[in-house]
Amino acid sequence: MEFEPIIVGFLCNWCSYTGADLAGTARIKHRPNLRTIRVMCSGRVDPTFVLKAFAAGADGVLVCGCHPGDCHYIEGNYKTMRRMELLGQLVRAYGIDERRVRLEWVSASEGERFARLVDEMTLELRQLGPCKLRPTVAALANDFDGLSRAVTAQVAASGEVTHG
Amino acid sequence: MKDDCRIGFYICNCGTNIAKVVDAEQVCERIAGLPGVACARAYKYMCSNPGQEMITRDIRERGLNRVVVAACSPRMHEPTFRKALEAAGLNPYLLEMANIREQCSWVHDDPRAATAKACDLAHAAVRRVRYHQPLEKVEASYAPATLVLGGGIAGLTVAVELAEASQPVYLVEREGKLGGNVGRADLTAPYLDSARDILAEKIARAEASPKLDILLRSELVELRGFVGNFRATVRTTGGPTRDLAVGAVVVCTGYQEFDATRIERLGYGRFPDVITSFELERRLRMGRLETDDGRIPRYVSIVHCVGSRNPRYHPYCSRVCCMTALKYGHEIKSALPAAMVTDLYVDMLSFGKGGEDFYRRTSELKTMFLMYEKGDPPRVRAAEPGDDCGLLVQVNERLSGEVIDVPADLVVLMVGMEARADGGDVARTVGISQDRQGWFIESHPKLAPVSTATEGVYIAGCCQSPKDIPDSVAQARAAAAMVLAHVAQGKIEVDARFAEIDPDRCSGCRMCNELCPYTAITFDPDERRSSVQSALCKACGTCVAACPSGAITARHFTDKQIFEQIEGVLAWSSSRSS
Amino acid sequence: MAVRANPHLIEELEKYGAQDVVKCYHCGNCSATCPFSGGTYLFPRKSMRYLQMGLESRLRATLEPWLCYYCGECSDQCPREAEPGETMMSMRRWLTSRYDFTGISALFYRSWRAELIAIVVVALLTGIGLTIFGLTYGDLNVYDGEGAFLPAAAIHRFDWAMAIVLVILLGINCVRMWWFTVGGDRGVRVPLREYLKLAFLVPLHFFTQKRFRQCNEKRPWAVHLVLMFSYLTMLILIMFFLHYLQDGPAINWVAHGFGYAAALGLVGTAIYAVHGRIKKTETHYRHSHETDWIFLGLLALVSATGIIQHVLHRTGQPAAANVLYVAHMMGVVPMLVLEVPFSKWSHMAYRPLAMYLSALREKAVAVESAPADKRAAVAQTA
Amino acid sequence: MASTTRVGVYFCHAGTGRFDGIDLGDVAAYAHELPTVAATVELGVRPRLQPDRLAAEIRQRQLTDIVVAGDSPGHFKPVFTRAMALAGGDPRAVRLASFGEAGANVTSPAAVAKAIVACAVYGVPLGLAAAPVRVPVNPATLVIGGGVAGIETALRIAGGGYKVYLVERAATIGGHMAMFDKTFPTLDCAACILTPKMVAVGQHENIQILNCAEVQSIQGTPGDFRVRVLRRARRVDPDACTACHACREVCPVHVPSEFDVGIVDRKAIYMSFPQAVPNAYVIDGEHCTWVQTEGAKCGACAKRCPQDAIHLDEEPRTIEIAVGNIVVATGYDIFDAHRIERYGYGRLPNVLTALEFERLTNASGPTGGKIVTRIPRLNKRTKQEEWVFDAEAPAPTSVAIIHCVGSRDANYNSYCSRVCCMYSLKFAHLVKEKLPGATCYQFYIDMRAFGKGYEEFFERIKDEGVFVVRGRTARVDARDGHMVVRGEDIVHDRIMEFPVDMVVLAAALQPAVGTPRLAQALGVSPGADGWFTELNYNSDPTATNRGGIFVAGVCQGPKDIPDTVAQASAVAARVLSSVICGSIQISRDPISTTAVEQRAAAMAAARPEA
Repeated sequence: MEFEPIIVGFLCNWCSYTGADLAGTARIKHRPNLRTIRVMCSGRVDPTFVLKAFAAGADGVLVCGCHPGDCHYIEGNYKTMRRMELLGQLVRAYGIDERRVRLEWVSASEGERFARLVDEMTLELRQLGPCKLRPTVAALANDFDGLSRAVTAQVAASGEVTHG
Repeated sequence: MKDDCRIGFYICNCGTNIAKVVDAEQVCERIAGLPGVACARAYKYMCSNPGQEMITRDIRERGLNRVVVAACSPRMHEPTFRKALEAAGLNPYLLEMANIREQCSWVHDDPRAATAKACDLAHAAVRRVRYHQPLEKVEASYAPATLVLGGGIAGLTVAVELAEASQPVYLVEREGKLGGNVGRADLTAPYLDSARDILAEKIARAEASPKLDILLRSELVELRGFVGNFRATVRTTGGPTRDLAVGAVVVCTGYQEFDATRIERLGYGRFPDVITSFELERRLRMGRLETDDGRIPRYVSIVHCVGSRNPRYHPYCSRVCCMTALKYGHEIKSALPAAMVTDLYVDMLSFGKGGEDFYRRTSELKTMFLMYEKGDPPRVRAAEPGDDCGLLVQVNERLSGEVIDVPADLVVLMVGMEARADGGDVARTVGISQDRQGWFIESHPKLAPVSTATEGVYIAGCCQSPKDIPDSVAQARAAAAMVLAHVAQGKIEVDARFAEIDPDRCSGCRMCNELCPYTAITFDPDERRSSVQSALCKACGTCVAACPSGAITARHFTDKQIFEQIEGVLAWSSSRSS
Repeated sequence: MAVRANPHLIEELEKYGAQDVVKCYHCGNCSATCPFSGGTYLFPRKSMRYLQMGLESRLRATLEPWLCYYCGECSDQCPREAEPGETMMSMRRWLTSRYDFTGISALFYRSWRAELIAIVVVALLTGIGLTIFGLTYGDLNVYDGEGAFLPAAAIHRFDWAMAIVLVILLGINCVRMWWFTVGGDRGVRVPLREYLKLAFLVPLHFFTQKRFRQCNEKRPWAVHLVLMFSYLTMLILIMFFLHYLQDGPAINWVAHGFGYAAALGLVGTAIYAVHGRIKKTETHYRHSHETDWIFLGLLALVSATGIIQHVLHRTGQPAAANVLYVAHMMGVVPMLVLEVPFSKWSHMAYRPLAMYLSALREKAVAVESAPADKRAAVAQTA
Repeated sequence: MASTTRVGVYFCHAGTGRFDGIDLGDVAAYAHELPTVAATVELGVRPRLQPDRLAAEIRQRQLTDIVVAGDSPGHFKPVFTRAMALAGGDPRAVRLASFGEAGANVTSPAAVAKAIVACAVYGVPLGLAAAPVRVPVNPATLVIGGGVAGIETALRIAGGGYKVYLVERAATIGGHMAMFDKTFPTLDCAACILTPKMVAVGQHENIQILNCAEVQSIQGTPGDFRVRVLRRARRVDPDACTACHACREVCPVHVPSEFDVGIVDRKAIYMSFPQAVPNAYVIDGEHCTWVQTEGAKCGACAKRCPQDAIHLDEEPRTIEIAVGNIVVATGYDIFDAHRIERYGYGRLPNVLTALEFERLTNASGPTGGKIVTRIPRLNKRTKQEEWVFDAEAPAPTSVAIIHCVGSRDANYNSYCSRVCCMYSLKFAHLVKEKLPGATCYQFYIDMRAFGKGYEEFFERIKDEGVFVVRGRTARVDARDGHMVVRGEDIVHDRIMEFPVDMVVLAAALQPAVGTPRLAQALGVSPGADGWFTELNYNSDPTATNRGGIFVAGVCQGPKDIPDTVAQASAVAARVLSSVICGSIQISRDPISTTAVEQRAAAMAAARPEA
């Protein structure tokens, strides 16, 4: 049987989650590999969430927010954008392929785009195969505070601070 | 893990919407085995009366203290089920929904995979709901004043309606006068009433009302605050910039006409006698229904669906053009009794009250109706010398299968409606979304056709999608009803979701202060601690994610809740879990 | 090459009785209702379309109006009260005027006054002519035999002379009809063999009107058949056996039997039609063009005078019979000279001819174009 | 300047027949006496007007302004405008005096017509000159009809904190929408939209549902109506009933279910659908054995009921309620498809109306949402063969959907029912979705996909492989054991004749049966088509010519759910506006011509000269 990756998706409530719902109302079929978690804004997506997802067994993480300039919260998605750059370094540091983390913009009217995105990412992850984690990371899976500390340390180490 | 949880799990079949792909019984079974789950049930329509009663009964009889509903999108029925919890005396925030319809059964075909996904989503919801806390809604005052954007027929109607219900209204119009696009028309279909009279009365009433403040040549530049307590900054050209306290905003910014030059074969811009419907309207109003060089046209051709129902331009129907074109049939025959009118249409959408009768009467005026295929608009060319007309319109006529040339001295293009080019600015300012065509999106076309994603911001009229005058007026009044219902209460319950800062953990780094787009976080220099003003916070959670001390909690979106959810979705399906 | 639309044609056809065609919104109900519609010939809707669009050349080439017998079902069901049946009727009138090379037909259909004047003029000429002839060569008090006022032989010769003129006029019009519909159409090529093979269709349809019987409503067919057979019988009697009817005192009961039956048929159908048109009892009687009334008037006049003169003659009142005879002829002549080639009665030639031509056309289309031709396709979706 | 103003008043009727009762001569004589009127001309019905001749007349009479008066005078406005331009005058000085402006049915049409003409002469809107009177209002509201329109209105008004009485003829609220499976164009289920609203109505402290009830008479004036409501005997106490279904099992009487439009049976004690609000059983007195035998027989349900909720001897009663505003939301009924014999409805078992198909395809319908054909079966009770729906019956391999059945047809209803095109497309989608192998044909005249997302939906249906045929079906015949549909495929220039297993008739919407009686009780007459007439098509589409009485939803004219919801909320705005102010605007009828004229003259004088 072909490998079926599991993707954890963090979708902002106003654009992307609505867009995913639109894919539903418009019955735009796509692959069933995504597991959605709703957040109010993509800006809420803490790097620890991403790490946690990998630690808990996800093969990929998709973060979706409103298009730049369209954020319901004015500029939350810009913050996400900067944070995701950082996150790229972070996952690399943990030995995870950067392609397993994606940040995409999906507006409330882009059901089609959302469906395509899920399909694309599923295919890509299939090729990458299951996500293998270093044991230290895997151990963090059930240790929230430890995870939090690890991320903060990593952030500090990278010399980058989340300025607004 | 909380051990005192008694979770009720309910899965909705949604008729067959969910059940035809997702095996609800199987989901039920698997969830029932999870720790803390006191009962798991499936029902045909959870949102209906018996469905809701099932929940309330179980809460009362089985002592449930958490509820998970796996059904449609929470955007649709979260409020419904929260009410059910409240009815049973349970805090509404102890509910979690798993979206297994829009994001599962409707988009997947494979029952096995869809059921697995539904299980994961339900599992996640169950894990998450354990960490839900009872939250109390905050009551806020509701400012009686309303800001209406746009002084067209919809905006005027909202404003007059509210003002005559003795509520203060600010009517903001970008142009120098009220009336909008209706003000450009002479008569209205199908009863040929005077558009000017309709507007004149409304404008007179608006101007006479002491409660109504008309701000011409003005624009909304910023909107802060939240429902019931907005602060709107309105800038008037050559005037002061005002800061208004309003409880609600009604957006009635209308539409703009399609640029007919985009369809080259229609010859607009190339032939002076190819004119748009608005140009014809002006000629009719001025009593100068003539060709460019002042001749009286013997043949007038009216082309429907210019820019509408055409995949290359706009896929949608502009809804009013057919009736307007029929109206032109009458008007042209009245002004020029000898003229022959040809009407080139795709489908005749004379659907409104009196519409079909109007269509019949127009055909009795010997209007020649010709049908062309959607996406194959007619071609306009200059007539040959010796012809008794100035132009020839070539059309592939579907009802006869013939390619024919129609003589014309004047060609009228029924230009469709399109979303205003500046719609994006308005949408961003007031915090609403636009669809692919640029129309503003309503919360739900049937549940809440005038509400938007932002509470307290309503849309009415053509900015939502094309519509005729009665429908715009009805929608405008519907928006007024939404406002009035709140105004009558004088207060509003604000969502209990907001961020909180734990003063003990706050290091006073002030990083969050700059991040907050709503300036809801203030810094106390004496205490060297930041704190959130809950009424201003819109719960985006940006500060939560950024706080280096982990001192900020997003109520109802806590780290723990999301962590549980992450584990929940992966517990059964991940490649490493099995 | 695109065809030119003519918004004015509809106004022209209005004079022929097509007042309601403007209301048609092309739902196609009429075409689907009509048992004759299908294959190459889709009507009435498509003919109505040509008319609305003013495609005169297309319309002139159509045979469809002749394939319609006006059972009225399409008009009854029409959701827009566009009267497809009456529109087809008007198109038959218009086509008649197109076939007619003299232009008289067009004049008559567009102005009932002109037709009436022409009838009166012809009637008066006939009356005066026959009176002078009778007084010169015979005696008003003699009806038959030697010295008869209007001797059967003379009338016979007169009838034949008239018939030849009529046949020539009608013949030319028929040729024009052929040219417009089949002969002049470069898209249709009918082998001579087919012309001969299908020639039987003309007499077949002329005598049996078997298509008419396929209408869902049978009564109009029956009435029409009675009228036509009565008329034919009378025509044959007059053209070949006039002396049996006119000469006495011996009575040829065979000829008289036919004559009485035919007279009864003519009078009966005339009364039926007049009553129907006044009371609008059937759909095809709902709308009456002026020419319909003129036709019925003439028919009634001719029948009545014919019967009365015969009664007078047989009851031994030769002078009165002769006067009525003249009056009778004053009806017969305009009816034959004006109505047959130029107005309503011409359809007795055009309709069977149309059956023939339509069969030819269908053959040609079937032969020439491959199955790809959409006009020929009758969808049989399994 | 008023001194040089010379107004010509031209009277011409468009011939709609609505104002035939008005003596134009009388109105003209009145108009002639107005100070600025220089000439009055009566032109009669549908005059043929030539602009150049009119221009000459305008010049000759030195007219500066023109008023065109009559029913729908707008028909003649362009010719007068042009004539004015030709005569060198101001084309904007052509004004209309439309007799319909004050509503269609007024008690003193002549006085209103005069007032309208006077206002037009002065160039003052009637709505301003005939300043409405405001009287105190009772804050309670009566909503007649518990369909989606009534529900929406009731919820909005009640949401403002005011009392609402919701009168519903049936035992449950919900109306037609409760019967639907999915709604176009998003295809979300109707129940998911409606039932929560129904629950909200049922639970709302400000809404009192009066089910099994009908409005008998209305007395009083706007703001202070007294309404007598007949409450038919429900015979089951809705508060005590727990919907345990025990009664249903013992009831011996089978009746065709109205909710399932007769395609399946229900018992004499029944609940229309499981989600009914109030969620309780009801006894159909016309079929109940106990009721029909006056207590002599049966009564099994009452004995069986564990809650003692059944009171078979309950009598109908009349209650009186006092309200300030009345909202009419009585909706529609479906056109009786038997009337078009050639479609074979009633004769051919697999010819269904749209509502029947809606129930058939509904997940909570008789077949659980499976689309199947009707099959003959022996009814063991009556020993007769009946055609029934059975979930195990064969599915149709081809379905024809015929549009405009009873709509857009002068022989039945000349209006367009506005929703049929879209629900027919929805049906096609459902057929394709549930029976991917089935062929589906749509026979339409004009595809009216006008709303947001509708045209896109149409395109999608075509992409799904539905055959969309432009042409109306003429007839449906039974031939060799199957049905044959005959229609013209206009675009492809052929007559289509093909066998199908199922025909769905998109039957028209018609005013609900009780509409004329209710209209009489309310004192507002329905229009020519039977729908309630709005005060003003454009600016007041929800008011009637009687103040305090509003119309919402389909009872004013066919409309789809979004439009109905919008209109229903719009009515709520009017009601809320009056109750918030504490006073209601009452109608301008009967009108005082002199008062209107004086006020208009004063307003015209006060107006700054342009």
